[in-house]
Amino acid sequence: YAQEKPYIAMISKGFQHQFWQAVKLGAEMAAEEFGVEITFEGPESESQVDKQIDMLQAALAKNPAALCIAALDSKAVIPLLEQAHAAGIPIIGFDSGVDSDIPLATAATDNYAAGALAADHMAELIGYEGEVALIVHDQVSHTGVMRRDGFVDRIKEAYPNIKIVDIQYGGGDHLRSTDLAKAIIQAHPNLKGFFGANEGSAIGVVNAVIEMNMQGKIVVIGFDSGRLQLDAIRSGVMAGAITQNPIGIGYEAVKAAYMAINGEPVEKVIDTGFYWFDKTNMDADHIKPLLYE
Amino acid sequence: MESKPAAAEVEVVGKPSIFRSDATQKLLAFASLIVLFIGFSLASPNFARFNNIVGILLSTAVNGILAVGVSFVIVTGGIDLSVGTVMTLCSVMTGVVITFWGMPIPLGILAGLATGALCGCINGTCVAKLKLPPFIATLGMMMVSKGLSLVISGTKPIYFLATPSFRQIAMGTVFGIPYAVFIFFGAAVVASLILTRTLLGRYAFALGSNEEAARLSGINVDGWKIAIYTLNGLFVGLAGIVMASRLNSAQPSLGQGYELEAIAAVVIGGTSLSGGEGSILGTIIGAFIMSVLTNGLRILSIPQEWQTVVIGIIVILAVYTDILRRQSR
Amino acid sequence: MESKPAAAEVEVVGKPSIFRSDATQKLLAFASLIVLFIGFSLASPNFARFNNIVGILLSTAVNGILAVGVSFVIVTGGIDLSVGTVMTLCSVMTGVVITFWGMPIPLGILAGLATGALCGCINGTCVAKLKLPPFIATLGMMMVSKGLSLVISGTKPIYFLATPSFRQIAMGTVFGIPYAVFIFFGAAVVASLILTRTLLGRYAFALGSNEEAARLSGINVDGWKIAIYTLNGLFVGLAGIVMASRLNSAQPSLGQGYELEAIAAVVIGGTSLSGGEGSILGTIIGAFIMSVLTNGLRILSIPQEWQTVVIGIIVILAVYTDILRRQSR
Amino acid sequence: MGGTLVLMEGIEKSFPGVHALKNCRFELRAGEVHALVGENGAGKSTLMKILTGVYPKDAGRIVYKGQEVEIPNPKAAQDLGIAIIHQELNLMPHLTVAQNIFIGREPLKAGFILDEKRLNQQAQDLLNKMNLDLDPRARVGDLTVAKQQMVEIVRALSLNSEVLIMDEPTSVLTEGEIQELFRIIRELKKQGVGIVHISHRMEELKQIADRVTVLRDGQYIGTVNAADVTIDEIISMMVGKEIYETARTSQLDSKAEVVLEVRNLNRGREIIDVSFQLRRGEILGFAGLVGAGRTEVARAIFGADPVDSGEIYVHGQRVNIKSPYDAVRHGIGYLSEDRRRYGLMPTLDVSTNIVAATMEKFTGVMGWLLKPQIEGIAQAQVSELNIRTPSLDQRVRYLSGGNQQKVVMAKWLVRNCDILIFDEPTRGIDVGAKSEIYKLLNDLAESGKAIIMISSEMPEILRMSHRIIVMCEGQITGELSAAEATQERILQLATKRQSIARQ
Ligand SMILES: Nc1ncnc2c1ncn2[C@@H]1O[C@H](COP(=O)(O)OP(=O)(O)OP(=O)(O)O)[C@@H](O)[C@H]1O
Ligand SMILES: Nc1ncnc2c1ncn2[C@@H]1O[C@H](COP(=O)(O)OP(=O)(O)OP(=O)(O)O)[C@@H](O)[C@H]1O
Ligand SMILES: [Mg+2]
Ligand SMILES: [Mg+2]
Repeated sequence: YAQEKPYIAMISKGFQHQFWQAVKLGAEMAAEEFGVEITFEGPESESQVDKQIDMLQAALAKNPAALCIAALDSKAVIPLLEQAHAAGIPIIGFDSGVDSDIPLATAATDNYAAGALAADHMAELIGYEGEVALIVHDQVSHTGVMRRDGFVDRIKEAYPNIKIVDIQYGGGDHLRSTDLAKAIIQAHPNLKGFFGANEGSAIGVVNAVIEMNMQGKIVVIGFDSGRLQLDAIRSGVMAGAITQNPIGIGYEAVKAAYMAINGEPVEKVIDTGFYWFDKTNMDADHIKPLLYE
Repeated sequence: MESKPAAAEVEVVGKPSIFRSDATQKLLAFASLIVLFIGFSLASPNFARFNNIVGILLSTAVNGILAVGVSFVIVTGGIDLSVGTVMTLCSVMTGVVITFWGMPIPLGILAGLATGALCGCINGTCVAKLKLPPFIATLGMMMVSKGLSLVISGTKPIYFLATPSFRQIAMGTVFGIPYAVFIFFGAAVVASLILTRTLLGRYAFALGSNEEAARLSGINVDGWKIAIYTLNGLFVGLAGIVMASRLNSAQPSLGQGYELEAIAAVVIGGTSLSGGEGSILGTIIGAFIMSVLTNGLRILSIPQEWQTVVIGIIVILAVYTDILRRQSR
Repeated sequence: MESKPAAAEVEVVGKPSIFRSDATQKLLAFASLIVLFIGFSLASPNFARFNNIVGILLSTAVNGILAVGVSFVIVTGGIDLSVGTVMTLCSVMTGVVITFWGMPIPLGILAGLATGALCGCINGTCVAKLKLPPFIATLGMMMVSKGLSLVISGTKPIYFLATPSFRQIAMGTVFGIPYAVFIFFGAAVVASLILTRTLLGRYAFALGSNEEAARLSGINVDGWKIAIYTLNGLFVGLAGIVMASRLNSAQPSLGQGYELEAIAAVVIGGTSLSGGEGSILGTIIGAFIMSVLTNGLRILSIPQEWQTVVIGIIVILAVYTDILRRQSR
Repeated sequence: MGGTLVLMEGIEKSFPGVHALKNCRFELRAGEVHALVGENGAGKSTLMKILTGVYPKDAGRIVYKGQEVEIPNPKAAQDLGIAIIHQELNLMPHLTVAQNIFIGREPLKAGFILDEKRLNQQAQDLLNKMNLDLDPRARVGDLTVAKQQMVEIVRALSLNSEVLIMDEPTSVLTEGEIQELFRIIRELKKQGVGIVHISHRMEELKQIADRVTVLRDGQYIGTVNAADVTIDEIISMMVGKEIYETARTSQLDSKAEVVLEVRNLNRGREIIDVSFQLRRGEILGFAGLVGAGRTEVARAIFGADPVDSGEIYVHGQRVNIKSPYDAVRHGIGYLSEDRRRYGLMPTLDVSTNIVAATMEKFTGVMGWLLKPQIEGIAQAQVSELNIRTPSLDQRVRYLSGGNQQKVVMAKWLVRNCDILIFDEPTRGIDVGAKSEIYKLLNDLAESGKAIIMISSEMPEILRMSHRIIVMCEGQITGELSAAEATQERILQLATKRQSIARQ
């Protein structure tokens, strides 16, 4: 009879989106590898800060050996993290950081820099001038704000001839984002580029471009992966996208937690990285494993 | 007692009152839609373009079909909060049949419709037989179907990539207008006929007007109620198929929130939530008021937070003018 | 004619029926809560721990206060869909006063409560004076307040970092139990007294039971309706403050969806959406059934998609058993 | 008279707190009109609801045409050929007259499409046959109560049943309509239909009934041939003692203060130039046919409906009444003719309903309700008016029709208004209670209240009023003093149609 496995609770920012499923997959891989048990849960939308806190509370009640958290609001979770810390539970951040010294390690993407990278590619693809627009999933959540600001700030400081004509928020809902993107394209006939800041937003932009028969006329840049996005890149509707390393994020978080449980030292910042990918490199060895379908 | 009313007193109306309220009152509701339309056209040259009009029509289709279905339930004095998530479940089931099981598209469509009808039937049974308040029965169904969509799909979207013609169901075009729009209008016409010209429609009004009286008149109240919820479920299934076809995928995490939009469209269209009154034409106009507003404000690039504020105010105004009109009748 | 009915026929009941239904029926509703509780305790040793119980109490507080407030509106036969987003607006206003303007905490609290009362008053006026259906009036308010929260906060959370004592409002503890729990229970007791023992409460029942009869009894129906919606707004404001204090920040995009949870709690607690019946105790129990369920399923590490399914089914069963009990009375 | 059509034996029925029927018995023969009488709450409606499948019986058996039957739901009763007109209206207000009449039996085209034309035609034929002035396409919700009652009657008659039960069909009808109804009943009788007639109008028994069954406190008292007994004998079977008929006792002081004056009240075609005065201590009767506009005038004075023009003076002061709230503050009370729609709060208890118009007087600081006072006053009214209720906490929804009416009455007595408008105050009230209400009206008038009594019952108007105003088509067509008034003169004024005269 095997000794009871250590239990690691993971509280993410969401659960039913593809990105989070990929993170979960990475976490499960690590769990398998290190022989730990995990649970993975998150609220339905990234605005539900308090729901996440309730989940955190319930997770703590289960006496986990370690806790991994992707905080929706880095300040709001601190008191509970302090409580967990006091109880001697090691805490690992993932996806985005917490404004505190408590997490022993954070496995995250620098969303701001990722947004800026998207801006650079956008500028290059549209010839450093013209109108661009954005569909973002959320105007308050950390990832939404960081990617948007990273993109916008980079355009403003580096590409004076590019004008951002509209930014709208579709909640990551494919259908809503599609209708949003269509209205924007309609309102700005000279639009040259479109950035969708997460998977749902990017698919919305792709749908809009296809429905309006503007393939090739608008440069579309997406974020994350997923089957439809990959197909859009292959077919040329989408010029390219930024991918994070969701599987890596999940994996590294659990790995760090495992090491912390065993009292091993862990790296404070684990940058899981982000990459630009397009038709040319999407099958390359360093990109392919980062993409999920 | 006179045997006949004096001729001058008799209002000569050829059609039943359900039509009368359509004809006059709804034409007026139509007027506020027109006002919105003209307003936006003047405010932006991009609004009244053919492409954008088609866009508005297309973006109304899914919510419009949902609203048409839920109109039946609301006419009976009920409510259905599950339409959004059941719609998702229907598209997931369609996806399962077509993509996972590789069966022909018509079977997938059937599966979607059947799922909708089944969920509607369960809702109806809970309301009619278990005497649950419709709000609770359908709230429960909302959660159950939300969860089941995720379970069945394995929390992953199901793509219809192997069956390219599936996308044509909604997105094929005639004269540049996508089929989804025709499906929507077809559904509306059928629904309108059912509501005004068949027993089911008549009993929907009767139940909404005075359920106890209907029961005492010997009407099989429970049976008809189940039938009405089931019919609503069929429309929900149709909406799910259109949605899946448009997105070329079944998105299991979508759907919640659509119920409020659908109900809002119905109420803006002049259907009373206390039952006994309503028309499909009104619902359609209500759905268009919502989507013209949303589209117009987007075209004008109003910041999104202000869009919400403006839509909120206009929804209130639209219903208020409707109320004023009725009072002045 | 006899002057008195035969003694054997008279059921001697000391308390008014509102209490009676509390006492017997709600005690039975309480029973299903207990059953859930015992079930979860047996299933997991972690459930009945002090810390977890406190966690459940705490997580019920905000939704519970909302549900208590909206009970008043539902008793009148109305509904309030704006409670979630107005709550957010209230916490944003509190944040603006305390953090942006640097004013003392009590003023911030006042601002939050006043915002809630104002929004409630506007809702009430739309319903009473403009004769808008409550569903639409509050749907409009839901959108307006959602937009305004984002506008006012500049789409960013407002943190109360400069005023650490603000967090104590909800999170300070006595015997390890956070103040939020006491605020919740306090609000419930006050609300229960208002509903059963004061003119406002009695008129709420009267409006819900037969508004026209109330009007013809010389009751200032419009005035009382506005008062009732305003009172609801006050509770919403209180919920907003507790929420802000718990999160130590005002989160402007939060809130939507809370209205359904609050209404569900009210209905599970045996209050009829058609008005004229209901109790605060029932609402509290309804709120606890929801949060015990949610927490218990999490503790048992049920996969999240299944949690939704199970909650949906149990909500239906809870209300169904309540209905069976009433029939068997 | 034919053989036995329906036999009910040993029927038992209990509601929570109420033993409504005790070993009850009832027999109906083909081709007879069988009156079912008893005090309010005696169990008449309940017994008939059991026969028509609305309530299940606790015990007993029903024999229909020699066969023992179970009647689990209204549909089953309909299928057996048993039709009922319920005491409370059971119509669908949003549907039209024709749609209501044929609900459940709609003519169809091609098997599933509603044939609206045929529906309206058939309804029109029925209405013509019964001499009724109703538009089949009118929305039922827009009709007056009397016309709605007519729709109910037409619907029940159109079922061509073998048993027709009418639970107080005449309570909202006027003399002419009642006679029309009786004509139809006699015709049905000839065809061998068995008819159950429930009514509190004793004079009707002699006119139409063949046999009379009396219930008291849920118990079967006896069945007699109508021809063999006097009305007084029936009444004593009902109440177990003799009752006396009150007449107006007080004399009107013609110099008494004018407490209410209405001048030139107008609204559309419903109220045309209505002016009158009401004195302290006076009972002013308003007579007229259905639709004469009396209710409209009362509601207008009470602020329940808006008016186009007109002035109202209370105690000589011009007042501006925009809502019932204003009216009540000026000391005007109005007891509506339709208690269920406008009088009661059905889900609330008896005591709340009784103090509904006065609650503000029973509050302490912050609107705190003073329970003992409220219950005290409610208890006093319950005893005073003999309201039959298991407790003060019973929801009024569960009271019998007549007791509900008493609760509404109590509401206004508690309010102690100077000016009271009673719209059909004795509708659906049993003879015993009726005489008590008459006594009450007299006492109120004597104590200095001014009373308007709207009634369609001619004897009642004649007996009670100091002065009678007669209306027709929204206009006052005449005024009669108590001495001048006779049934004929009132009828003459009530039919003085201006619209006909003008043509
Ligand atoms: N649904 C019910 N629930 C509880 N009690 C009821 C219900 N229906 C009737 N009762 C009670 O049963 C008794 C008989 O009522 P019923 O309506 O049969 O009287 P009725 O003879 O028709 O009186 P009325 O002449 O006033 O109409 C009354 O005491 C009444 O309060
Ligand atoms: N809600 C309504 N909508 C349209 N017409 C109405 C409405 N109520 C009443 N009327 C009409 O107004 C007129 C006056 O009706 P009202 O009920 O005042 O008569 P009444 O003399 O009080 O009759 P009753 O003896 O039945 O009380 C009638 O012609 C009636 O048809
Ligand atoms: Mg009766
Ligand atoms: Mg009248």
